[in-house]
Amino acid sequence: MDKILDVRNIKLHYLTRKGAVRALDDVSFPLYRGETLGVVGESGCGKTTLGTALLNMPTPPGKIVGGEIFLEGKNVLELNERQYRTNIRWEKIAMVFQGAMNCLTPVYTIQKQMMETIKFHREIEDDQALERIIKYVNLVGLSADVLKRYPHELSGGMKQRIVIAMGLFLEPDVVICDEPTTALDVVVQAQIINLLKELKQELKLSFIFITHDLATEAEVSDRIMVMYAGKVVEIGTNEHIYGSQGASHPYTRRLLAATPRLHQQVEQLAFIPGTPPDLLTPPTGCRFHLRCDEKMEKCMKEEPPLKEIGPEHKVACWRCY
Amino acid sequence: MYWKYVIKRILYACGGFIIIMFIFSALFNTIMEKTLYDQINETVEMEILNRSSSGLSQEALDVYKAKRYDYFIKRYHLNEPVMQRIFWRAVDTITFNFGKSTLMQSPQGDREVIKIVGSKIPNTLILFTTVVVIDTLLGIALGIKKAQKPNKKLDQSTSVITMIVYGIPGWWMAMICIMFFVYLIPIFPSGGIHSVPPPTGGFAYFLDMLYHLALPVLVLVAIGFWGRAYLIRNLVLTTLQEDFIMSARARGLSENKVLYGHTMRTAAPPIVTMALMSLLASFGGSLIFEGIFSWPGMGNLYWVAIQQNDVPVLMGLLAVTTTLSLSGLVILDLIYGFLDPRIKVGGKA
Amino acid sequence: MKLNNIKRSMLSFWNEFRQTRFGIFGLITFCLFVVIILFETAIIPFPEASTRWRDISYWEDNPKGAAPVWVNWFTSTKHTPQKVITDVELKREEDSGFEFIDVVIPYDYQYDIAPNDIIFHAMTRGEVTLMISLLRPDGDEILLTEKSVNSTTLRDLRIPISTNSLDNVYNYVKQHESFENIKAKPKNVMNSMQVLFAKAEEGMLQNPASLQGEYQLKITAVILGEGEFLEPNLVISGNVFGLLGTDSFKRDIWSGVIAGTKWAMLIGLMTSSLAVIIGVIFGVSSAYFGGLVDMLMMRFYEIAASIPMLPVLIVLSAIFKPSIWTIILIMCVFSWVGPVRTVRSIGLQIKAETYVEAARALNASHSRIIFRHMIPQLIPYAFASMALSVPGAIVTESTISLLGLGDPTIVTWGQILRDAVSGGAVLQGLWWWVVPPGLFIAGMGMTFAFIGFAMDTILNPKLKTR
Amino acid sequence: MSEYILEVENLQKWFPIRRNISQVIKRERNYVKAVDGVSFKIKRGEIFGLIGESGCGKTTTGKLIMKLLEPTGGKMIFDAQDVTYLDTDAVELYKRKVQMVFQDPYASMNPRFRISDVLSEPLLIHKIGDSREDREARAIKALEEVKINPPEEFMERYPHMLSGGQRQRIATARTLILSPSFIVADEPVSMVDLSTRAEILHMMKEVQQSLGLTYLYITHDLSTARYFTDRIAVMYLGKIVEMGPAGELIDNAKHPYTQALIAAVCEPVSGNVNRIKEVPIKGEIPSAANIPHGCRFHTRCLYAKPECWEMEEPMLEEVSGVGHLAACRRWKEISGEKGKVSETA
Repeated sequence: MDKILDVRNIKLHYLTRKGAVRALDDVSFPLYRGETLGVVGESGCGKTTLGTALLNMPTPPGKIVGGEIFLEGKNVLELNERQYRTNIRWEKIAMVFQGAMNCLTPVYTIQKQMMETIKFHREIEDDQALERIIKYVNLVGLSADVLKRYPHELSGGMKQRIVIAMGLFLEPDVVICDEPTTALDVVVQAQIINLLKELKQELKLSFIFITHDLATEAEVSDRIMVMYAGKVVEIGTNEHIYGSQGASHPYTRRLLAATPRLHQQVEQLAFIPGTPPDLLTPPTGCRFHLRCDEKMEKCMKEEPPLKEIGPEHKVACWRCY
Repeated sequence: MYWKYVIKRILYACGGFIIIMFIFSALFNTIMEKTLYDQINETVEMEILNRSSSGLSQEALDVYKAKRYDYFIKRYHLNEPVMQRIFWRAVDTITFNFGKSTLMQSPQGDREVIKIVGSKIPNTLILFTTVVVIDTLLGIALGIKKAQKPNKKLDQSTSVITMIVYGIPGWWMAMICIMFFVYLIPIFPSGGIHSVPPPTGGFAYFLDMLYHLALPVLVLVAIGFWGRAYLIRNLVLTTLQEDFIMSARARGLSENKVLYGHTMRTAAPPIVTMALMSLLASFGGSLIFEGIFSWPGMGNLYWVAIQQNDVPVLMGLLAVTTTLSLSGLVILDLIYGFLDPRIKVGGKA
Repeated sequence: MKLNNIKRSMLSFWNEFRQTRFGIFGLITFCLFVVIILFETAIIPFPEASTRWRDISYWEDNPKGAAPVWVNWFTSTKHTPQKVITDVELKREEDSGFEFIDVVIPYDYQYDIAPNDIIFHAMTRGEVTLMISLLRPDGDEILLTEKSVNSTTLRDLRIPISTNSLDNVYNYVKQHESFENIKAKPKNVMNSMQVLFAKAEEGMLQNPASLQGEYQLKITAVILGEGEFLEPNLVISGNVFGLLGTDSFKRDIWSGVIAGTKWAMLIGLMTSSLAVIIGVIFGVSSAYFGGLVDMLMMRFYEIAASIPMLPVLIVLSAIFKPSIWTIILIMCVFSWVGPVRTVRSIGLQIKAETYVEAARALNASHSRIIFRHMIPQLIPYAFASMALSVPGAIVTESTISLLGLGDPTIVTWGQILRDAVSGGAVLQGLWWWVVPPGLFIAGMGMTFAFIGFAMDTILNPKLKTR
Repeated sequence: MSEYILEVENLQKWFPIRRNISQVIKRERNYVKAVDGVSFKIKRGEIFGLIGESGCGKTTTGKLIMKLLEPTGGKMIFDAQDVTYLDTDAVELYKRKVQMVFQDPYASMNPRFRISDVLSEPLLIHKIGDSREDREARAIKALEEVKINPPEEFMERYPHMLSGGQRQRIATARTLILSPSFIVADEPVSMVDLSTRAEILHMMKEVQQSLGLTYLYITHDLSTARYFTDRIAVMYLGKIVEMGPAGELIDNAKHPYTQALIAAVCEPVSGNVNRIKEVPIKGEIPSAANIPHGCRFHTRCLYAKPECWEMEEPMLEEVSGVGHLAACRRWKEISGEKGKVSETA
């Protein structure tokens, strides 16, 4: 398959007064054209940080300290800030941020913000730009009259749709969705998920879908990447993770066991005791070993590499090799 | 609806104005009445003096005097109980009927308080509008610089200056500067708005005014804009940390567009508020400053009126200052609603 | 329990405060001011400056409008500084019912510009005749003045030499000066001090050249019959004076400025703390009770906030001539509005917090919620806004004083400046009269600004950058 | 003792909307009908779930029961005693028996309080325990009940020093310290990470069983409700539209709104990816200030017929024998139609 994005050993550290917080530590994964890659993990595992790293826009005091991001075979981290801004951001990689409510500048109408973005990247006439905006606004299921409104005049679901339309209208190669449905009600959430699926089929886009909810991920993602404490612990297809065989990494399995099911009566949900480690001083060996009940002697000393255990299925666990 | 909000806001302000005027008239009732009696006596004596030369008998004069006296007492409701007197005084003030000054005159020689006060408003406006505009522009320039690199050298050092000048009274700085730049190194005029006599010809007249404007403006800006910059820095910094700024950056917009288009536009309403508030405050708050520079504005008038103990002028000034500050607040709210669409449509008070 | 809670929140606040450098600097200067206030009488040469500021007799021996002593360091021609000589020896002789007292006061003169005046003081009773003469380093002895006093009680005798010795000095000048010069400068415009301390030569009247050396003032007092002559002393009234010079009313500015410190501190702290306490209580109640109460309170607040404070204050002072306490009270009445809006919005935020709802679910009373959950959160803010409104209060009082409406029974920095303005200090360039009081106002403002801004940075977590 | 610990009858909470001048003149009064006639009975010792989207009135119902709000109308009977309107003393007694666990455990504790302060606050308010030692002993006992080990170590800590799971345990301990019989749990796990969510629910269930408590569990999450509760009531725009035993209601939903909610839930199973899910609902939720006439769901219902908006609002009626009620006129026909839809699909 055609790799649109290839992330290799990316490292992003937050340089605080107390030391470097290793929010992303050697994260590598490919993204294929036309697929949706799901990124899951507990809060603080580095999911959102990954999104900002791909945009080369870490929130201060974060800094990308190593690794490469190949976009269509070219390492984009070598570009300077100006080139990245004009050629990559939104042009090639767009992001739908967490909490769409706060992602629109409150003092501008929707149209002005969208126009501004288009005009910055493309040299087109106003009416053409407007045509395109209307096309995408219709595509996300809104009518063109929302364009004249201010963000605060729209409901949460509408704002989320606007933000998605904004992420799409430059037809980027990769769209990163960071928890696009978390703050929404179940019904709206389902509608947005359906919308994303439809758009993916229609526009042949590649998505990176970041969420903490394994159930949502099962609905949208072709492949799933499970992160724990700044590291990738498992990456596999939807079938690998949710299929009858069950996932391979103990962390993934236990997360799944902790997820309640609607259509089956579960007597006892499992849970993972303890908390994720402090990334200022991560534990030696496997970062999960403190909460793992299958750990071995080796897990505490040596860090397991992310190893292929089947086609398109990689795991970082000494038990699985 | 926006216009409903406008009307509501204006009505509230009018209500507030009436209440404040009643408070004033109750507070200053005694002194006002004393002045009124003096003025009535003076007027009646003047009239008698004029008539006595026309050869009227003493009795007729006395009768006339008593009649006129009675007339004025009634005219100013001085024969009524105290609550009603307060009421009528307030009504007079609310209708801008301040009466005549005891001593002072407007440049045209009027003794109508409203004219005396009115003649000073433009001068105050000229001085302080200039100051506020320069202040705000410089403040924005420095504030953005500070916010871009928070807690770095420039930010910290200018913040320290902000704190150092925080408690310096403007009029004291003015005295020092006058001592230095007018008497020691005479490069600026000592005060006033024009040379005496003022130069003729539009342009020369204007230049002369600019020359007189220079030092007061310089002094006020030199101690004022640091604080402005500090506040703008905080506003900009807070806005820069908002999600929509990150989102705008992610959309690939240029740094200038993010900074001026999104950040400054969002932070504009409070900045404009701040600027207008300080303009409003200068009507009543820069009393001494104008006096030191003999700038013929409202503040200077306060000073002179106090020196000459001209109570009607003081009362009129107070009423006009209050009116200006109230209407300023209304305008401020309306502008705010205009600048910030969240307020405009919501129409929240 | 309640106190403990407040103490704990203060402690954590202090720990953060310690880390701001300018906050600490502010605290240090604050302590400096406190020390000044505590040791006021020890550091000023005129301990009664505070109470006798407007008493002319208290200051009469000082020179008028003299510059500070240290200007001598920067000029080549040295001015004579103020000097008081009290330690003098008396030689008493009795002769046929008269008591003769001889006093010789030596004075070492090493300056270029002659003193303003020499004032002789003594306590006398009965009929006393005095003869004062000056022995110059060149050996000339000039009889300055003869004076007789008669009083039944012991009282202070004050003889300013410059005015009392005109005739004698003019005569002395005539021996040396050319005729033209004497004609050009009649007696009444002569400065006798300049002549007395000048070289005896032609031109001593027009361009006196200073004669440096040991001078001796000789006083012979004759007491006729029953009488006393005690504590003779000499004040050399210089033309530079003290740390900060004197004003045109001969008052020592250093004493005035230091005596004004306690008033500034009192005005600032009292006004701001009273105003903030009222404002915080008002804001919290408005936020907590909400609804109709909130609406009415906010209407009231809006009216109060739209009254232009300074003009009203000034008109009130002009009409009622209040004392300092009344001024403080009126300032409170107008400045409590400052913190209300912020306190209310913080209060609304806290009220909306889940833990307040949790407390209500536990049936906590209004007072418990206000005092245990809301007020402790507001204390740091209250302190910050208190600190930041101190300079404003001081400047406001100065403004009132500057218009001549201050409390005449005390001395404040504003009143010193007021005298400077009306005394034409700006015009005459008497900078030592204008600069120090303003500097003190600015300094105290700066102190509280440092403290307040430090608190403010701690309270604004959004502005913190790692 | 009756079988039911809490009976709620036609409970209402209307919030007045601020009127403008013309409305005042016309004597119009508008309300946001947050809770508009809710009736249910909770059995002693059961866990009753209240489910709905945000703004449906479920949290307001919880606050009404908690007496944080005064009801506009209706009746509440707790322990065979009318508690709709109570005086101050009675409220104090009532609030000992009824407690609440909040959504965000971190926000529900004053950040300046140590754990010992948090736990002794209810005791101080209700004047229980005569000395500091006595109160601390009670606090430690409550901590043991929620499995905080060792309890002494936690007493001096501040909330920010704890993990999310520990915080929610302590929040629960605070409610237990007054030995209540009824607990309102308002979304107790929605802010907790997935990995500890099950832990909290497990702990709460254990406490419930060992102390014989009754829970009102308010949530928007059907999956945890099914796992955690015995019975579920679904709310829509201030009214209960369907109610029944948890399993029965979810597996055999009758009301079209419940069906839509269930269809919207994601399941962590493979094979759903790229399949567009049918969510049988349309439009956006109407404002609670302007509730549609007739069946309040008809504006969004795919099966609505004129009878739904022309006739009076449907009442809850029995739809199966196990205490399963639904408020829909056409539930029988809809079950038929839905069958057809799924056959064609």
